[in-house]
Amino acid sequence: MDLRFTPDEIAFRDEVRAFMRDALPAPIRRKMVEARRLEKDDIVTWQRILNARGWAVPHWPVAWGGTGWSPVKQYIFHEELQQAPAPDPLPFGVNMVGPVIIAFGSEAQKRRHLPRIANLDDWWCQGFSEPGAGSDLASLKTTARRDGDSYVVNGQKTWTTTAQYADWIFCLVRADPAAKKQQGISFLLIDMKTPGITVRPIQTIDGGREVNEVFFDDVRVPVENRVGEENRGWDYAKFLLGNERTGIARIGTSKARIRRLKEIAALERAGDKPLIEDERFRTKIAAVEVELKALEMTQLRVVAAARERNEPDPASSILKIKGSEIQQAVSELLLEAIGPYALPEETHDDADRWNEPPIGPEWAGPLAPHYFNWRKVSIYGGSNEIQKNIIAKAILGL
Amino acid sequence: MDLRFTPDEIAFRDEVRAFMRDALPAPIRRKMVEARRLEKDDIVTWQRILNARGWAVPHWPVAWGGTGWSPVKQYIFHEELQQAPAPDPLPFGVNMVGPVIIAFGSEAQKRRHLPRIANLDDWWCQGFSEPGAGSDLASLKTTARRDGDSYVVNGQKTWTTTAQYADWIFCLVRADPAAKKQQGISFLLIDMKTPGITVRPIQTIDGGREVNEVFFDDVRVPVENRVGEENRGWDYAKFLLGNERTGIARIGTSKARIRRLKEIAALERAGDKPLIEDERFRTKIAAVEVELKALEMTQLRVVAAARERNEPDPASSILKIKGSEIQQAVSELLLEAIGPYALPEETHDDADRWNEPPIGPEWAGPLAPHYFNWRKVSIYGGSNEIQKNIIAKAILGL
Amino acid sequence: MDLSLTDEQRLLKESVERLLMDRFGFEARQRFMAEPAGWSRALWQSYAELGLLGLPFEEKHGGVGGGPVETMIVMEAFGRALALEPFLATVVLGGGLLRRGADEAMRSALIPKIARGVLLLAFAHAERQSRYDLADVATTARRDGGGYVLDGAKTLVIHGDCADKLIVSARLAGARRDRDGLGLFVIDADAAGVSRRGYRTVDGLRAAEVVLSGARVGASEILGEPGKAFPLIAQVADEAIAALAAEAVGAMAATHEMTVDYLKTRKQFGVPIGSFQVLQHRAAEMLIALEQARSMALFAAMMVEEPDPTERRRAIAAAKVQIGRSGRFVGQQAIQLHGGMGMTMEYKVGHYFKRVTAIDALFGDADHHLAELARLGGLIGAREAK
Amino acid sequence: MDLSLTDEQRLLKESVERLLMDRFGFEARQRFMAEPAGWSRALWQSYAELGLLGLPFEEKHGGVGGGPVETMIVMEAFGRALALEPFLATVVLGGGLLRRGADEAMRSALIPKIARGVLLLAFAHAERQSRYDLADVATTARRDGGGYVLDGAKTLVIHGDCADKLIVSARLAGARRDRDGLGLFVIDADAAGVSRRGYRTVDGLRAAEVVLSGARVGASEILGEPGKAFPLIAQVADEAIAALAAEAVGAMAATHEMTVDYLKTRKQFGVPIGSFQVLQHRAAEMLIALEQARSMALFAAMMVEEPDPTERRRAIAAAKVQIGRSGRFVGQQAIQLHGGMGMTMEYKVGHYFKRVTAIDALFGDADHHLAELARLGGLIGAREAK
Repeated sequence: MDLRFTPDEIAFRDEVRAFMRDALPAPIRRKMVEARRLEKDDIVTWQRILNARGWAVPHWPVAWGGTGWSPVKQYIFHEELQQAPAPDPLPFGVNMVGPVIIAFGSEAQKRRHLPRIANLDDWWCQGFSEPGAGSDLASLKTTARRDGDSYVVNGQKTWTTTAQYADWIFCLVRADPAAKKQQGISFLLIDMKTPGITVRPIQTIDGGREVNEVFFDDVRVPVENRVGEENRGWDYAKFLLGNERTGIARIGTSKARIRRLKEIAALERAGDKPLIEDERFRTKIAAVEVELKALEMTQLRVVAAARERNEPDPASSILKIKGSEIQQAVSELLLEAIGPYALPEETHDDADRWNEPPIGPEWAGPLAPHYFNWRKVSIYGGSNEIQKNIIAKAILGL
Repeated sequence: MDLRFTPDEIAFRDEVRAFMRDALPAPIRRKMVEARRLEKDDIVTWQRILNARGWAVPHWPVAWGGTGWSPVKQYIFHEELQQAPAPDPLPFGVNMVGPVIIAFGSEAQKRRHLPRIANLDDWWCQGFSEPGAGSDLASLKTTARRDGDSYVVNGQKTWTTTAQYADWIFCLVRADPAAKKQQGISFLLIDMKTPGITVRPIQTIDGGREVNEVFFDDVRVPVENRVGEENRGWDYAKFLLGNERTGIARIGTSKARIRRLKEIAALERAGDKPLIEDERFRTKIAAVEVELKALEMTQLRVVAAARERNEPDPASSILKIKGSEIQQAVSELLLEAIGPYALPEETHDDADRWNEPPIGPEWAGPLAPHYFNWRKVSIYGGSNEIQKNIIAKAILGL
Repeated sequence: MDLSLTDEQRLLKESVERLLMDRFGFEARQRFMAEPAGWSRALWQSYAELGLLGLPFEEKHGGVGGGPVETMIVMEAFGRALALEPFLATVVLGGGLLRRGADEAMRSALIPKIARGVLLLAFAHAERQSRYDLADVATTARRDGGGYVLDGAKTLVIHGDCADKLIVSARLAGARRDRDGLGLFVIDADAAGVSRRGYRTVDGLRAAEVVLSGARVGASEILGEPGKAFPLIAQVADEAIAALAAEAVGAMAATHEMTVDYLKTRKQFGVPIGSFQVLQHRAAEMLIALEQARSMALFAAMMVEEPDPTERRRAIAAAKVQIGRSGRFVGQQAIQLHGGMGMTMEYKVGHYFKRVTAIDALFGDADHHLAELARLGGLIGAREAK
Repeated sequence: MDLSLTDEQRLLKESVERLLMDRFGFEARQRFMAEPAGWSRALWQSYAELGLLGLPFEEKHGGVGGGPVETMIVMEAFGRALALEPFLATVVLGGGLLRRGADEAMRSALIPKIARGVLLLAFAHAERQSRYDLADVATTARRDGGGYVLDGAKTLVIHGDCADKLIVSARLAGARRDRDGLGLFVIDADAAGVSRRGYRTVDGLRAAEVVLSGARVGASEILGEPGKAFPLIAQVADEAIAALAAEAVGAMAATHEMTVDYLKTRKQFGVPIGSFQVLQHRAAEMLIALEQARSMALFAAMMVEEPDPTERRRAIAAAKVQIGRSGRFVGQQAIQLHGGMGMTMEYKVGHYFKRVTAIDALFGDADHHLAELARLGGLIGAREAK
């Protein structure tokens, strides 16, 4: 047992860190540091920089652009990326549909989609949740009726992140109306330009418009766009959901946010001294740092164990729960740090407001929206309650 | 709406407070302040002082020694008693079996038992829980076979507090083996001197021996010692359990304990100053005080509402949950306050140790046992989990 | 002790609740937000007609002579409705400073207008550097004949953008955080030397930044004794906290009801999600947090007129701690139990969450008041001092 | 990075676990507690035969040259078994001071005896007033020829009642809480001027109060450089914390397993109580707390030999915080989920709870180390300094 990184791993970390320092455009880094919303262009720009370096899809097979790194190196890469802080690659392509296509897709699908995912030539979104199917995903109702060489898709998806930018959507649909729940589900790739698709934005309480409803009204999808076999979609979905292991805890992101918190707490004054010198506030930060360090070690243990197992690790539920709790705790401390300047609303929508100076300190504006928005991290990707069910059943056998 | 005590209520409070100050024997008060264990004699002595003053059983009908006080005055009395801090009257008699006998007992039972309960001439204990029947009380198995003018009782009770001192025990038993669960239960009063009863102490992790197992081996109980009707015992038990409303939150006790905590924190030194001047520790105490003040107001709201309803108030589950959480939080702060002097074990059993000076400060000894022992308050009387079930069902309709 | 409402209080409660139910649904609220002021002038007139705008004032000034319990009743109803209007700014803060601090001439000149709904006030007090310290005032008041000249910048002036008059705190003497040396001045919002920038706050209400550059106030515009304003400011800030506590309780109660309803109706895995024990217990824990907050809003109403300012401060600080903590828990868990639905602008529960979050950041957050309470020795003194 | 055990480490783990399974059941533990020393001399000899008592020492002194990972493995096993023996006092504390601080003469005289199981040590350091401050030493060492005369009182000396020799810290110079001016002295426990009072601690282990009244130590009994002992004391205290962290993890893991087993077997309302979702989630939360603690015990083992003392202190402080918090949660919830059963002396889970509680109070509780960590700036520095 050697708990430290090897010299090779340290050299790799330094290489990644130097790359992040040099290659990440300053305006993107600034938005990330300040917890501001990114534009589509920011994500695309950064993904193409990574792709040019050969680091767009490290975890894919080398044949499709992967790097062949060990799990530890993949961890280091992701950690350094988040700490830069750089944007996470758009997950719907590289982490979700990409690996599904690699594992279950046709050669044609691979050739058509994988390179364009790696370079973010196609923006993907995820069509799983429906109004009646949230935690109980298998009760979804969207239908795909076979008609010659096509499916005709009808139904509605919801909570579809960045559907407004998307070129493609991957969907779970029911091709077999007779089959029960999990058995009747198929996995389709659908071009968002197909007639009959309507996207309606859902504004969230932070003022953002990142999620959408997507309506399908007699949308014709070529049968060749089905992944794998008909009625096997549930298996592919489980593969996809269990696959999202690396980085689910967002440790690097939380580190970067805690750095930001400390910067802000050094600038804010409480009474006659900087807030960071208030013993109670400093202690609150330290308490989160302890949990985060512990989670980092837990993550490393999961990464190390990944060498020895090939299926999704139920311990990743621990990473999801604790990681989201820490992210939310940091978002609360950021909110507390700015005190009354949590109040003014940053109105990103009004173009004429962009040129006015912010109300209060320039670091305050994004932090209340960040706090509101970050409530999502304990809800999406399987709520923390669902994760505890998984732990109780899969790990504890209860 | 007037949220303050009336002049009459204030005068009453002052009268009670003066009585507590003058009548409570100093050695008993000292044990209470220091969170030490009481002896049987302490409880008896104090109960007889209360009885001599006519305050032994304020909530009973006036005919049987009650005071006729309003719910608010009963609250004030109990609060002042706990703040003195004086021992709570032994609940098994005055709060549990007493009211059951008053409501459902025969005239003979009333005349025989009530005066002796009020004066603690008879020490009562409670025979409800069994090894297989904890939260699921109705699954109890102790049998009472009818044989002439007697029942013959066989079975085992457990967690029987102070059975070793008891003159009488009230028991739930099954007289009708054919009846299902709740229906077959009867309520017996049993003289502990009856042949066939064995008491085995259970030592708890704090070193105390306050709970016991009680075994019944062909114990003959006269039929006249049954309360009310056969097979109606479950109703009487529910009446008894729902009845224990006043003081369940132990607000006065928590106030007295917080005073003690502040005294100790003023004596303990952390670095170059008293612990009470450590901003973080002081803040922790204040946080508990806020919760306690809120609970006190909640208790007063329940007391005020009691005027208008005659059945058990499910809001008393809130009092139980929050009251036990606060008591446990205070026990943790007391433990933290003494720092490393949580370690030495106070060995009350070794008579030869009584004359030795304590290890460390004289206030430290009882506090680790108190912390260990107080884990019980979220378990007994219906665990906090059971209380939340009650709230969800009886208040929220879930 | 008697916790039942008087007949008048019950009538007040019913009438304000009925008015809000009729006129202030969630859709109406969205409409009112889009009005120029960000709230409804028409509704404000209805408040005046109902007597709400004269609630705490003497009858001779057109008021109804209500006390903290009446304010609590109205604010709780506003909290349930997520009201947008400048009641806190005009009636509680502005009106509170006037009725407690102004001379009779100023009171009789201004309070009747408040009660009639024709005068809006705002309290321009906080400054960029002051965070939650009420004594931290750098704006200066320089003597100038019988009046003063004000210079400085005020921030986060609640409903300062629509106010007709501003009550401005300024320093006549002393160092920046001294309690001595403060004065209060009532100035027309469009007076020379006063400039404002209005904006929306995260909870959908409004505030303004105010700059004072050589703004002149005459002798008749001085509120109370110049240099001695701090105790008045502290008293009225505590009254605002008591009012906000009641508003937060209204918001939390509505949040909790919506959540329990959602648990009963939303189905997953073929059953209402309220059949899952973990969610049942969460709802029970939310109820406990709500009831504890309600108790402390009551305590705040009971203690806000306590003559001893330290006792008052302890009590109000404790109430703000409980409101902040309960509010955060209830709001966060409501979002969690609603899932994605709770995160949307179209659904009311997220707006409650934002209002309760904003209330925590008004007049000092839970952490601030907890520290102050600890500094003041907590709530429980030695036995005989009780 | 490689988290798998080496073959030697796996062997060590298996052999210590087997020994404890065979010899140290719950009933045996009760028996050993009743022995005169409060633990088993026979078992101690078995530890020696297995090489455990020479674990961290050089081979030339009869040791096996193990590092922090080996200590972690053994301590975790001791935690699972609720071991009673003076391993921490003799091997980790006493042995640690000797191997890091003593000259070769003292090392070669004493360490082989430790490894053979014929020498018991205790570290007499804490004093009545010192709470958790390692530098707070009032006991004095007065120069006397080539040696010193010690006066003072030491408290809570872990396994001080059975020790053959005490390592005593004393002040040669400086004020009571100065880090400079401390010395360490190895004195026979029955030397003139040394008196002891042994007692049991709440976790069933033993400690002693030690009084030094003109106790003389010769030149050969001085450990390291007089006046410069603080860094050595701090290093060895951190090693003790790392060891205790592993022990706590062993205790927590066993606690969690017992609790999950209980949930599966205990029936109420006709079903195993583990079928109730609230208890399932509680068990999941306990697992998370346990895994976080395990991670920090690993981190402590990784960082305890870090050359930069501030970095080491940060890491060990963080580990102690996590251990304390996880331990409290896991222990309390185990009791809660066991109901009355968990409160009884006859059942093992309460003893785990008491040991984990005691570990929190050893060498500084969670709150103490959290404050120290905060004072040292936390764990996350500016980006480039990482």
